[in-house]
Amino acid sequence: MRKIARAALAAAVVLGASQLAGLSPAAAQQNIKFGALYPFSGGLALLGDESFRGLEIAVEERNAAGGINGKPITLVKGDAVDPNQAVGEARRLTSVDNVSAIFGTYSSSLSLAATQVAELAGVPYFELGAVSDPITERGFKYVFRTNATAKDFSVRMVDSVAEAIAPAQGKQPGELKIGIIYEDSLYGQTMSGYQKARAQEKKLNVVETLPYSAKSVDLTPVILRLKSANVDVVLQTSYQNDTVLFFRQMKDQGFKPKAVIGAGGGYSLRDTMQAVGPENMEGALDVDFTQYRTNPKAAPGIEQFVTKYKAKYGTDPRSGHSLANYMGAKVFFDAIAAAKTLSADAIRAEVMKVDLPVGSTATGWGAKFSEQGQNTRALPFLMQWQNGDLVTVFPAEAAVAKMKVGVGTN
Amino acid sequence: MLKVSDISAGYGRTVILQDVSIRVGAGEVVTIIGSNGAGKTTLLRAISGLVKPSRGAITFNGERIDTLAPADIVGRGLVMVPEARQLFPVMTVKDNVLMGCYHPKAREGAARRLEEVLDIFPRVRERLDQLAGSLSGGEQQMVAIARGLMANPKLLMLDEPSLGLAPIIVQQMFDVLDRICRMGTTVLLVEQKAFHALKVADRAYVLESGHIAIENTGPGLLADPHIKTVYLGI
Amino acid sequence: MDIFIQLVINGILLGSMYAIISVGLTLIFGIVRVVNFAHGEFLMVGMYGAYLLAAKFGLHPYVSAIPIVLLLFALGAIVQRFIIQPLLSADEHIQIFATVGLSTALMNLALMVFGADLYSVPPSAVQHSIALGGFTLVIGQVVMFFCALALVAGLHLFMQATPLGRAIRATAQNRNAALLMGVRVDRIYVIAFGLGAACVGLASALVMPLYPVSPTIGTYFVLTAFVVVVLGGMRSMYGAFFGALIIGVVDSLSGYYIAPDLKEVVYFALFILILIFKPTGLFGLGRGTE
Amino acid sequence: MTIGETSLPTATAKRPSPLMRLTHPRVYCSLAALALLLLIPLVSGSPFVVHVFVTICVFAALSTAWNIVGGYAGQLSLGHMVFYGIGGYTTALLIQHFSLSPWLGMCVGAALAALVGVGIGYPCFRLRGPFFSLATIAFLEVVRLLAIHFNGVTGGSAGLIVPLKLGWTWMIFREKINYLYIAFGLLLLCVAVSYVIRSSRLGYYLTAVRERDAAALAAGVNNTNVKLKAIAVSAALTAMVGAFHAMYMTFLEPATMFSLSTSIEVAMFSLIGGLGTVAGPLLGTVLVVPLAELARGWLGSAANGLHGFVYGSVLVLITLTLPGGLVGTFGKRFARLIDALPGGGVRVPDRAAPEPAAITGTPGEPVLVADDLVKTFGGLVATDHVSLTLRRGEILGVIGPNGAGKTTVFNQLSGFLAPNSGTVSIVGRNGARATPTTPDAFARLGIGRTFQIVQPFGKLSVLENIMIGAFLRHAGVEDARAAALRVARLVGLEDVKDVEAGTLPIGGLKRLEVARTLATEPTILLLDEVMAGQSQADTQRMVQLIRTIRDHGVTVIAIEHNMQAIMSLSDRIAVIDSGRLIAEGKPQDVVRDRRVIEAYLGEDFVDAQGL
Repeated sequence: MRKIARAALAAAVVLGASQLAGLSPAAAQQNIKFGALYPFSGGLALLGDESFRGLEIAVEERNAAGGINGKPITLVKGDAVDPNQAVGEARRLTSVDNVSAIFGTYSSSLSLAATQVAELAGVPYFELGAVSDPITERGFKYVFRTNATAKDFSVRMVDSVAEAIAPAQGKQPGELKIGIIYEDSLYGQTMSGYQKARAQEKKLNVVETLPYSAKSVDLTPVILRLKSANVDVVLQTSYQNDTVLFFRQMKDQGFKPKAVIGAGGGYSLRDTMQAVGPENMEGALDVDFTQYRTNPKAAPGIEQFVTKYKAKYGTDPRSGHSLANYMGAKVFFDAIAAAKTLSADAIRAEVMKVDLPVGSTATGWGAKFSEQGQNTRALPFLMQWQNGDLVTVFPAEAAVAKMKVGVGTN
Repeated sequence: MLKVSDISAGYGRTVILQDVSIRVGAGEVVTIIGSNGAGKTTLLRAISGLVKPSRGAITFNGERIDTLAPADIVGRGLVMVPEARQLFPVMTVKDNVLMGCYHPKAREGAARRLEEVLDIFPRVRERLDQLAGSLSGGEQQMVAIARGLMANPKLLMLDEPSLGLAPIIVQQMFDVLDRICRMGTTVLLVEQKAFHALKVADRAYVLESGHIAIENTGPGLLADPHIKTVYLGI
Repeated sequence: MDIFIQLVINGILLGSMYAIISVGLTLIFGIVRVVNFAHGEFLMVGMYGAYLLAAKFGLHPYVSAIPIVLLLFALGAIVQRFIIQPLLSADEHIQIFATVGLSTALMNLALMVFGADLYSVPPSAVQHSIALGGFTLVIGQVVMFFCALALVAGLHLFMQATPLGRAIRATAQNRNAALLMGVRVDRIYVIAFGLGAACVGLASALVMPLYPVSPTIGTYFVLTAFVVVVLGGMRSMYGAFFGALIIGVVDSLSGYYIAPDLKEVVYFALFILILIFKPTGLFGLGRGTE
Repeated sequence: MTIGETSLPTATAKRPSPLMRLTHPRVYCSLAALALLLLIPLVSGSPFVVHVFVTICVFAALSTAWNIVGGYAGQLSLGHMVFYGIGGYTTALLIQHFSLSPWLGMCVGAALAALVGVGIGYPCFRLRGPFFSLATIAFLEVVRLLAIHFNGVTGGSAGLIVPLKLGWTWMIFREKINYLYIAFGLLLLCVAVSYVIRSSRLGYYLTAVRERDAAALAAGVNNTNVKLKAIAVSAALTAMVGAFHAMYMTFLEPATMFSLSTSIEVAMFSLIGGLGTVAGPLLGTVLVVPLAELARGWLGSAANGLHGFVYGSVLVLITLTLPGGLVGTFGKRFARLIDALPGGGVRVPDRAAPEPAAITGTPGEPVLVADDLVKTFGGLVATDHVSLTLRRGEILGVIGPNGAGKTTVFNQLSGFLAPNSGTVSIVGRNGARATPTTPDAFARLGIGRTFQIVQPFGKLSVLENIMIGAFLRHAGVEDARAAALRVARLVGLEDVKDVEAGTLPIGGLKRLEVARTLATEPTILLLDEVMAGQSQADTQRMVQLIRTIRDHGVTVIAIEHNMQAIMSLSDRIAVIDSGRLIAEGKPQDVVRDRRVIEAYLGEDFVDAQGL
């Protein structure tokens, strides 16, 4: 305990000192300061930190290659657990630390709050991971996003039912009974909304829509509802805890749907698979940011990223969040470098000029930004757990394996 | 045996007892009488360690006890049967009585003593498995005294055992008390029912507004007209 | 109908988990008269303990139950001795703040030490389910059910048949009289708080194979445990036991028949109604029937 | 004191105008300190500093509002964010659906929150300590879950985004400093309301209710009513702050608007600063929020959870070391320092006490009739068919051995216990006969009672204790103070009037008990063993006092064990034994009654002394 406290104190002193140093004009001229706004504590800390690692690697890589136009990048961390803190940290980054841009945020509600501040302060805000659509629908000038949105995810999930699962089962898409379940916070509610809309559009047969609390310790009522409705395909939007619970209890209750598709979140984490057991997770589909078992031809640079990650942190990446942040950061660094100055308008102009074809980045995505600042070439991939690995199965260029039929041991 | 020397005690800054001294010899039955609010209960609480005296000393068999914890005082054999019985209402009568010999020093020979005590209180024996809270007031008082006796007291302190009892029950109660006293237990009795108390007492004190007003033998005090003044204001 | 029975079975099994946690909470409230807002964090501490023992020594959580129970007993005793004891004569709201503060501190301490990652123990047989007449039962939950029964029975025996148990009950019913019987009430409080925490220790060892642990895991259980305790009459461990089973069944049925995201609403509403209209709990055991 | 008395006769000493109060150092120092909240960010000009100060103002306002319920009324709500959320959501929804200005939404939200507050408070105020807290948590959780579930209305977890319409009408600004003006304004409002309540009858009543339910009831306070007032005001203020904060964040989601951890935090600020004080919540927030912001900046990224750990530990340490909070612990010393500044220590001249209403009615007429009262507890018959008639202007002594049931009868005569059968009717101040049911209704009709076990409001001064009684007839603080002072003189407590009541010796407490009751200006006075614990001299004074009171037309009924006193004092004596009225009559007759002597001394005593 005392050790930790002492370490923390030391860290505090060092950080404090570095912040003070950062304020001196001489230092400001040499370095380019970017804010890194993520939830580093609280319940979102795990993936917040994972996201940050991608950004950190991108910065190191860039600095090793001479920084942006010869100036090294320094990151100033901002920790936000709730929107009020996000507002505060965004204010601090933009006014006290005078960062040239902010990168973030993993969590949508934090992003929604923080982008407001940055926009009004005229500081570019690069969103690398939050999926809520409204982030880039509010007409903000300096908010840009590289990753796919909730709507993209949902569309991919629903379309997979029609395009991949129904053919594999030898059925018409309309014949499959679909159950949509989701944890009822921001993430799940948003995703499920788009899923329902898309399913209606595609004339699919949704028989159950069930929200539940991510803090549930028992999902059997949900599972029994699905079971008694004879659901064939389950679309789940979930965090880790409830994913583990769902798979365990699905097995306990003998519920065997033909397919389960998750919307990233808990589905993409290795920990989840280990907690559930690889044999139980076998065949579970997952729509998410690009993960690591992806064809490198479709995602050039992905292998190098994993190597760097392992070297720096000593473990495999915990999820694709780091990769998505890495890719996004790189795109924006290039744009900023091209802008020559750090003025927001110059950066915006350069971002608008970015034109990378699909399959040219480490995530396999392309980059082309709409007027709203949204990347129109970010594609969520369809992945599947096979033999304890999350492998990409769709689209074909990125796939490393064929999609299997069925979930779990059945 | 018990010597209370010049103690003052109270709650917070409220002083209830002032310079009170009493003594109880081995085998004696001593009574303290006095009107409400005179400080009788506080005196007993001070002796049993529930209230720490601010001044003065209490010794028991030559040992200072006013600094001890209540549990240690019970361990020395100084046992109090509190005012208003204070049973454990949702425990059985048996468990209540057995609580009397909770202190390790009292556990020795507890089984034998239980039989003896139940011989004194046949009504208690009949009710052993009932919840104590369901008994009548008189029965509860018997249980409270039985519980006190189970602690194998060298000195038994009783705080207004007649409180709230019907007159006929009061008589029975004092009969039992008389028996206990005659068995050789040293007793310190606090009572408002002066006559009953004085009849069983060897010696008695009258406590008035926190100090000892009179000390006399039991029969002597019984004849003292001052009691009438204290009690009836005439 | 089959579904209904399955739901009730699930509810009872789920309830037995709440029972073990709630019995501990009830012991603490019934005897020390303190509402322990940090109870969920005790569970978390126990689960991390079980996780560490599994990770470092490969112990199955059921085996580590013994050291965990002892550890939690010590934790509870320490909390009582150094935090609650000095506040016993203080206002109730000061005690509430103290346990709320303790809860915040423990939760964040776990975050510092373990990070926000979820940890689970390697899969084992207790996660499997067995079929019984067309209904499925998870082995781990069945174990929990019998442990809950054994716990209540064991505590009952302890409370009824041992001098210490009698002293604990006596203290709960009449602190002053217990003092006069030579009971060291402060020590009884320490033991009672320890026992309450030890129950949570047992719960954490049993829960560990079924749920992964994270710093906030306590908050998943603790509000439910409060509901159970109030339902059971606050001071009665039998009330807590049956209250837990009822909440388990209510949880299970309302999740199915109303909506999974409204099941908390159902039992919180139940909680409020009971507090207001029947503060002695569903069974009227609200007076010292420990 | 001398200043007060010498300036009284001149009577020209005007009441100080509100403006004049500004010269008091406590006032100008507080205002100066408050102004710093505005000046520092204005001078710094940094948007981050502005944000920190907006946060401080918001949380200080929330904490101050919370303190009205949590501190003054002692009802520890841990679900207060329910009102904050209601304010925020009402405002946002009104903008979204009806394009109503948030200023209007703020008012609607406040009204709605006040209603909900009363709705939560009414059933929950009967709950004790932790159970009230748990119930408020449950309410918060229910509302949060419902807000998530009914996403058609609230936007669910996806939240509501406030349209970015700029300008004062829409409460959204590019210039961040404007937010600070509003936040500061709200803080001022909350502090002002809190101050006004604290120094008004309501504030005194809240303290009284918090400290002693029973004594407050006996002083005619409608306990539920005052607590409901407190929660309504507190909820309304909280909702207003919530409305503003929602506009400030421009984004609402159930998880933040109905957050349990924020509810706890808000309560924590009050505790750290000092529960139940005006300045405490503000002080606690000003101290903790910047620290937390700094800690997050420095430590948050260094070690996840460290600042939360520090937060929690500080909370535990504060409860262990400074349970009174900063103000409670250092407040008095600090106040003395402040009062030493120019303008300090000037006393407001005492005003003349308003005359108590004269008691009318024919001496000797029945003013209180208890008819055949029966009260049982379980199997025990505590009151066994007791009938009593009290005549105007008499002193009736009630005697009987310990445990005979005298106090039980008193409790029925004053509404604290409802008899199983039988009635109590009294002649009210207006001469009409009435049968009230609640203790406070009895008190308002003119029954004043003391408690055998004294019930002082320990943390209030002696004079303030008496004022609690005086408020029943005099709503104004100054009037009540003057009336209380008159009673204090009468009872002989004037010398100790500024002493904290809890520190009085037992004799003083007994007199305080009488004084507080007298201050309610009763027509019938029920005294329960007021002589116990008094010295000989004090007993004499008390006897004199009771006679004086009677001479003013008050009817007195007194339980007493001091026989000499009661015998000399009473016109009539009633004797109660084992719940029954066994004798009634003139003192000298009663003491010769064989049954009475038996009851007191045992039947054999009668024979022994040949009575």
